[in-house]
Amino acid sequence: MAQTVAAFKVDYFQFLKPDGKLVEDQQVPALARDYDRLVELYKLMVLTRTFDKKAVALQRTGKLGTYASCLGHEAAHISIGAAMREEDCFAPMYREYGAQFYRGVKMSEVLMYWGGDERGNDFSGPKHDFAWCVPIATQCLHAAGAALAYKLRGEERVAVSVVGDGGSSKGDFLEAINAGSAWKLPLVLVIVNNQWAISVPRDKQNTAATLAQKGIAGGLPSIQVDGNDMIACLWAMEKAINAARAGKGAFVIEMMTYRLSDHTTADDARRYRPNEEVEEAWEKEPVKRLKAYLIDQGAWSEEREAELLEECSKWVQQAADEYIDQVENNPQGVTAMFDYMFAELPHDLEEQRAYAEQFPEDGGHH
Amino acid sequence: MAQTVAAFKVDYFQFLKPDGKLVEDQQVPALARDYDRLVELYKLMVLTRTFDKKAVALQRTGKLGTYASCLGHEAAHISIGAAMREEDCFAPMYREYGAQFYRGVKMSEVLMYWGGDERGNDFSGPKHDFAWCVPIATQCLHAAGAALAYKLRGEERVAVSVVGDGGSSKGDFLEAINAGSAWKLPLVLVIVNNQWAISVPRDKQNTAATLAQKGIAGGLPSIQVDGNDMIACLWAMEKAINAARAGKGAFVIEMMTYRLSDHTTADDARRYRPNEEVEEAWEKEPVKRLKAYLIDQGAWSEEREAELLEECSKWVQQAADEYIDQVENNPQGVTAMFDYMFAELPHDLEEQRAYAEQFPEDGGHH
Amino acid sequence: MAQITLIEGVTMALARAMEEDPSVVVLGEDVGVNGGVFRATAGLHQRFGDNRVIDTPLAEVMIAGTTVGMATQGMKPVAEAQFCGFTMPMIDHIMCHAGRMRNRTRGRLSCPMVLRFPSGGGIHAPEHHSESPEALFAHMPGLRVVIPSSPSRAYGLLLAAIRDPDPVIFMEPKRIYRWQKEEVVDDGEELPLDVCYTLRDGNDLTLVTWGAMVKETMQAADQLESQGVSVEVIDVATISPLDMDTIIESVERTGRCVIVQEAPKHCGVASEIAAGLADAGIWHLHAPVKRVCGYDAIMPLYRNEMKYMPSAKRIVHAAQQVLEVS
Amino acid sequence: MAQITLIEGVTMALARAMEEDPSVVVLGEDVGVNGGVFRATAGLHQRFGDNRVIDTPLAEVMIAGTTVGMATQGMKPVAEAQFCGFTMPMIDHIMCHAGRMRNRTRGRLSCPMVLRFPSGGGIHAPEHHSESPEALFAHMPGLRVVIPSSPSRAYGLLLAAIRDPDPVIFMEPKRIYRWQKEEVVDDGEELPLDVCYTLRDGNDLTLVTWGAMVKETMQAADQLESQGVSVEVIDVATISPLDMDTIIESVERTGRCVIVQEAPKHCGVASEIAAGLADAGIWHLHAPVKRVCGYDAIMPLYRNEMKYMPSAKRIVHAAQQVLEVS
Ligand SMILES: Cc1ncc(C[n+]2csc(CCOP(=O)(O)OP(=O)(O)O)c2C)c(N)n1
Ligand SMILES: Cc1ncc(C[n+]2csc(CCOP(=O)(O)OP(=O)(O)O)c2C)c(N)n1
Ligand SMILES: [Mg+2]
Ligand SMILES: [Mg+2]
Repeated sequence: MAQTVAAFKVDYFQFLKPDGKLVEDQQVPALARDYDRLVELYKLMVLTRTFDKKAVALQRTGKLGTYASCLGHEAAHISIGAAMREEDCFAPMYREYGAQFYRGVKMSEVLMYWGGDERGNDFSGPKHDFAWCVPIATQCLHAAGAALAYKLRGEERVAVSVVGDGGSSKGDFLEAINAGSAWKLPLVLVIVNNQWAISVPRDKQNTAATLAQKGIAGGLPSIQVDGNDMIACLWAMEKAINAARAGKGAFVIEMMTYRLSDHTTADDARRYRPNEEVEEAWEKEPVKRLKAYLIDQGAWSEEREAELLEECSKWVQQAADEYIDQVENNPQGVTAMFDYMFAELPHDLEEQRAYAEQFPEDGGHH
Repeated sequence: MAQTVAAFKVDYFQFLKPDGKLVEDQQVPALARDYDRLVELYKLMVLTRTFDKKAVALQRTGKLGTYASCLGHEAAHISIGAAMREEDCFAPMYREYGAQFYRGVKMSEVLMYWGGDERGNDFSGPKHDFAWCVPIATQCLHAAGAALAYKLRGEERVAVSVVGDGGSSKGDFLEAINAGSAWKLPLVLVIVNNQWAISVPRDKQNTAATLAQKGIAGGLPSIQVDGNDMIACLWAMEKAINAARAGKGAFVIEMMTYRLSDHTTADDARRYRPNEEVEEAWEKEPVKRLKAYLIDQGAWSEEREAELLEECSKWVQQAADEYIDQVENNPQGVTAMFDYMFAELPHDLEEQRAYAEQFPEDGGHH
Repeated sequence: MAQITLIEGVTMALARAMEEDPSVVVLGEDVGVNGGVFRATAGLHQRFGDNRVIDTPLAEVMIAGTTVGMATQGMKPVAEAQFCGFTMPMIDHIMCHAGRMRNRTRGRLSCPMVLRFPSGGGIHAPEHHSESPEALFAHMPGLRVVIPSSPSRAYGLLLAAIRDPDPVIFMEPKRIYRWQKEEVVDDGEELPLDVCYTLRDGNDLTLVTWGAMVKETMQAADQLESQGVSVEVIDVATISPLDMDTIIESVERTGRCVIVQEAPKHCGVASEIAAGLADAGIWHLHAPVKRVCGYDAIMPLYRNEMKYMPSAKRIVHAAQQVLEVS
Repeated sequence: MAQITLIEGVTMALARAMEEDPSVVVLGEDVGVNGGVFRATAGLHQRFGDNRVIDTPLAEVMIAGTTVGMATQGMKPVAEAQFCGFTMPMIDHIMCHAGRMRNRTRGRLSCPMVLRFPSGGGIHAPEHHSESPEALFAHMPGLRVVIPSSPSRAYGLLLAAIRDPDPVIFMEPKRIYRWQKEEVVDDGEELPLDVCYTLRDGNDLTLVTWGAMVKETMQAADQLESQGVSVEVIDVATISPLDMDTIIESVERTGRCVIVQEAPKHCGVASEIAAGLADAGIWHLHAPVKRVCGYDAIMPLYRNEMKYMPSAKRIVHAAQQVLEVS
């Protein structure tokens, strides 16, 4: 007897085409007509991009450490922030500033972090959100743990985590899917597939048709969306978060986008990827697309764009100034490295702290 | 646009029903008529079960350490050994004696291992096979590495690994699927789903319909078979191994069986699982089933059965005697723990070895 | 008042902590209905139910990672690793997150969790069931590492570990889980997480140890006493932070020290203690500091495992070496 | 003959080993076309192709596990972990399998692999890019742990590590990847994996260190010399097995020793060396053995990272303490 015991599929959703027109052949979500909301999101996209440019510039002029650009990921990232509630929990990887800005993290705090100052992690966003997470994919399990905590306490809160196409190969992500399945957790796992993991292309991560299908391992609903289409991204995020909040368990979304920048400022992508690919990707990028749509719908204009750009520049400059002021005029002392190790300093660290105070300027700033 | 970008299914295969009759509604593989082969396999099943009983008895009488029984897994395990070639590589977990016996590992060597003597791992089976692996699921990645080695060298060899329903939750297994996918490895991953991971039932590992579908995460062909049906198990194993050897990449098989024994001799399953479940499972067990079929087909008889049982008892007793003789009359000395640490003993261990020789009987045998 | 074993002290502390704080949850493989493979969580599932005593899928990285996640969100998870060898996949989350969460966020998030597991050899168990990895955890900043060696210390130290606002690695010497019984009152009194315990006073020699090695060390002390040597025995109990003061104070009186550990010698905790003596304790030393340790080899399968571990005989041998020096 | 940097010594050794032995393969994240994030594998993919230089999926457990698997089947894999912090998920396979394969199978299987990775801080990198985990690996039986501190030692020790029939952890001090240039002949000559290197002879004080700390230690030695102190500097180079003989022989002459390590102090390698002196070296010591180490805290983000690490000033300070003792 051969009998099909389980069947699955992965659907791909796109509502807004690269040219800024809606797809014709099907219903688009109501969201597509909520111009006020879309304009708000658009503004944050532009701010995020302005910020990103500034951050790279600060790095190039020696005022910031290694920085991971979010260029091209704006729709994906901001949709995540926009779909969440304050009390939900975000467990980012490292470049989802758009999501974090939406949740209240300040631009100067992002700069502090990449500027080598831990205070950037004590941010103005929700106090229960996780900090940036360098060990790839580990954040997915922290989100699963948060989701478990909410579920055990009967709270209607959802945990959301992001992983890259590269990170989706890691056991942590795969175990998070399994945890989400085993415990039916209020957990949304987003794969932001930007086609590259530093120099390693998507195809080398595995030969499966999609990354979304990793969710099938846990029997989770798993979909793919155009990650440069704000409408599709936000629609998918809301669908997933609503389901999770309603107790229906975890959800996997793969957002198809592209890393338009180098991996970080320490990377030179020209070493490993063809320029044509990047140029092609620029045709599909999310900001231009939403702008075209909004202008088309009469919800946006070039005049407002010009104003917005000016404002964004101003805010970003303010953030940069704030950051520089903090790290230069109010730097952390040598003792800061001891003071947050434990709630109460153990005797051995007390001794080391006292010793370190004898060498306050030691080593200095490189 | 919503568009299905990938679709999958998991099929379940059973050819020999619990009552020993072939399923009627479809073609059964030619294998089902190869009575000579099936009789050979049946004999090994009976030998394995006789061995298993003896091992438990040795443990109960203090002559063996903790032992993991294979009771009920005989079809699954032996099919794995039977489908492989000598030059293929087997990476077992810990209870697949049937597979190992087929590959030439001696019963006395299995006893040596569980009898607390490393020499059991230097077994008579293929020299390149892996040893028993206690850290769950890590063996799957060793098999992936072996498969990669064969592929890189252009050898037509396949690596086969086994994991349990419990172990299938572990990142190592999931990363092995991904490795098999990324590198299109000659790798067969078998999930022997015996419904329990010590006291944790299958349903607590996750809520997915099957465990086989974990292979879909890597886009691997993934099927489920009745793990108590030797014909289905061997058919599936041969299909998977042939595909892998032909360069078609990795394969996942979930064999549905049942752990009829305690987890190990250190466990008492009555604490956590209902007796009725075990009784029901006995109705489906693999040895009785194949015997009924073979007798039905005129390929086996009660007389031959009686002879076989007698022979098996004799061989097993010989193995036990050999084992006891080795560990009692030719035990490893205190220096054995140093002599295989490195190809050449480093100076620090040379010193420690000399020191240990001063305390040869120290600690003794508990 | 009950005479209880070390493992019963563990169970008693778990029950107490769960009773007094609803945010305490226990999770791990087989900790539920089965009550743990050593019975450390016996009865807890029945008493506290599915939401407080959680059988996890078989995935150590997941256990560690979700424990960290829960701990940051107001829970006090107590995770069990089934055996010492299976903590290795957990190290990433323990080292990179548990020990860093508070510092990373300048105190915004914290990680009040306990990872407890049976450790050490000598119970006839298979491979990977007999490691003593305390030195690994002790080298990682941001963690407390605690090893009880008696029923009352198991109770008091585990209570303190669970209540502690920071992550604690709690290693249970499984070989002595049922060695000794002691009267322990379930009074919720915790013990401090930063001091050594002097188990026996003496003037000629200081023996320092922890965990199951307390057994052999006390035997060695008895043998030495019968030879007229006055032996002080210190149970380190908390490996991080290490209470060197108590040890140095003892060596100040005895002038001689032997450190006993079951783990491999190279870069072990015994070396840290010896190094402390070579620094702050040097002027008190009348003899070399000897370490009696597991070998820098793999703990053998059970037939030879006792040959690997320090025996009373090896401890006495080392003691005699340092006592010979005049 | 070329003047090359430490990292070029690494690349040269890799190329040489791949040239002379077809079973040597290099694998890791971004080691292929990109040539590694530090360029350690630059040019190798172009030269040896896809089957010898393998870009892996982003999965450290998988890298470690498949490396172990390959090594048992006649290959000599050289795996790269991109940064020190990302070796933590690899520890399970390294500790439980790489270091045990030969012993477990009584020599039937072996595991001739190298795990190499950049380690240590000081290059302005993000979190988890600056750890010095040598003590963790050094505590695990069955492994060699090697850290070069010059271009020629990088070349000679890595060649030896790759040819060695057993697993070697090869840690590359990234802060000094491009610090010094040295003439290195690509002659295939390896260096022994079990000896310390004396970088400078002296009679008053022994400074012991390894890896990038060689830089600050040599600076401190210069400063001390200018104050009239004759300083011996030893580069440990191989942490496991540790060559205590060279160190003790030096302390026999100087009577004073300061050990410098970048890693946290507690249960670090410096403690092992101090413990060795407290035992076999005790009669030569004229002063306490001081350790100048990283703090038992988390390496700060880059603005303060240099405050974490031992500086020449801190080393001189400790040296003066031990020199004061008469
Ligand atoms: C466990 C771990 N391994 C390696 C790295 C180094 N690393 C940082 S980012 C990166 C690539 C990540 O790619 P992807 O997951 O696709 O995310 P993206 O950067 O493209 O957003 C790597 C390998 C890391 N941070 N953590
Ligand atoms: C990494 C790891 N964690 C825990 C254990 C302890 N342990 C041994 S067997 C087992 C259950 C395994 O269940 P399953 O994978 O279903 O295999 P089965 O024993 O049923 O064949 C556990 C938890 C282990 N050996 N390795
Ligand atoms: Mg990516
Ligand atoms: Mg099972």
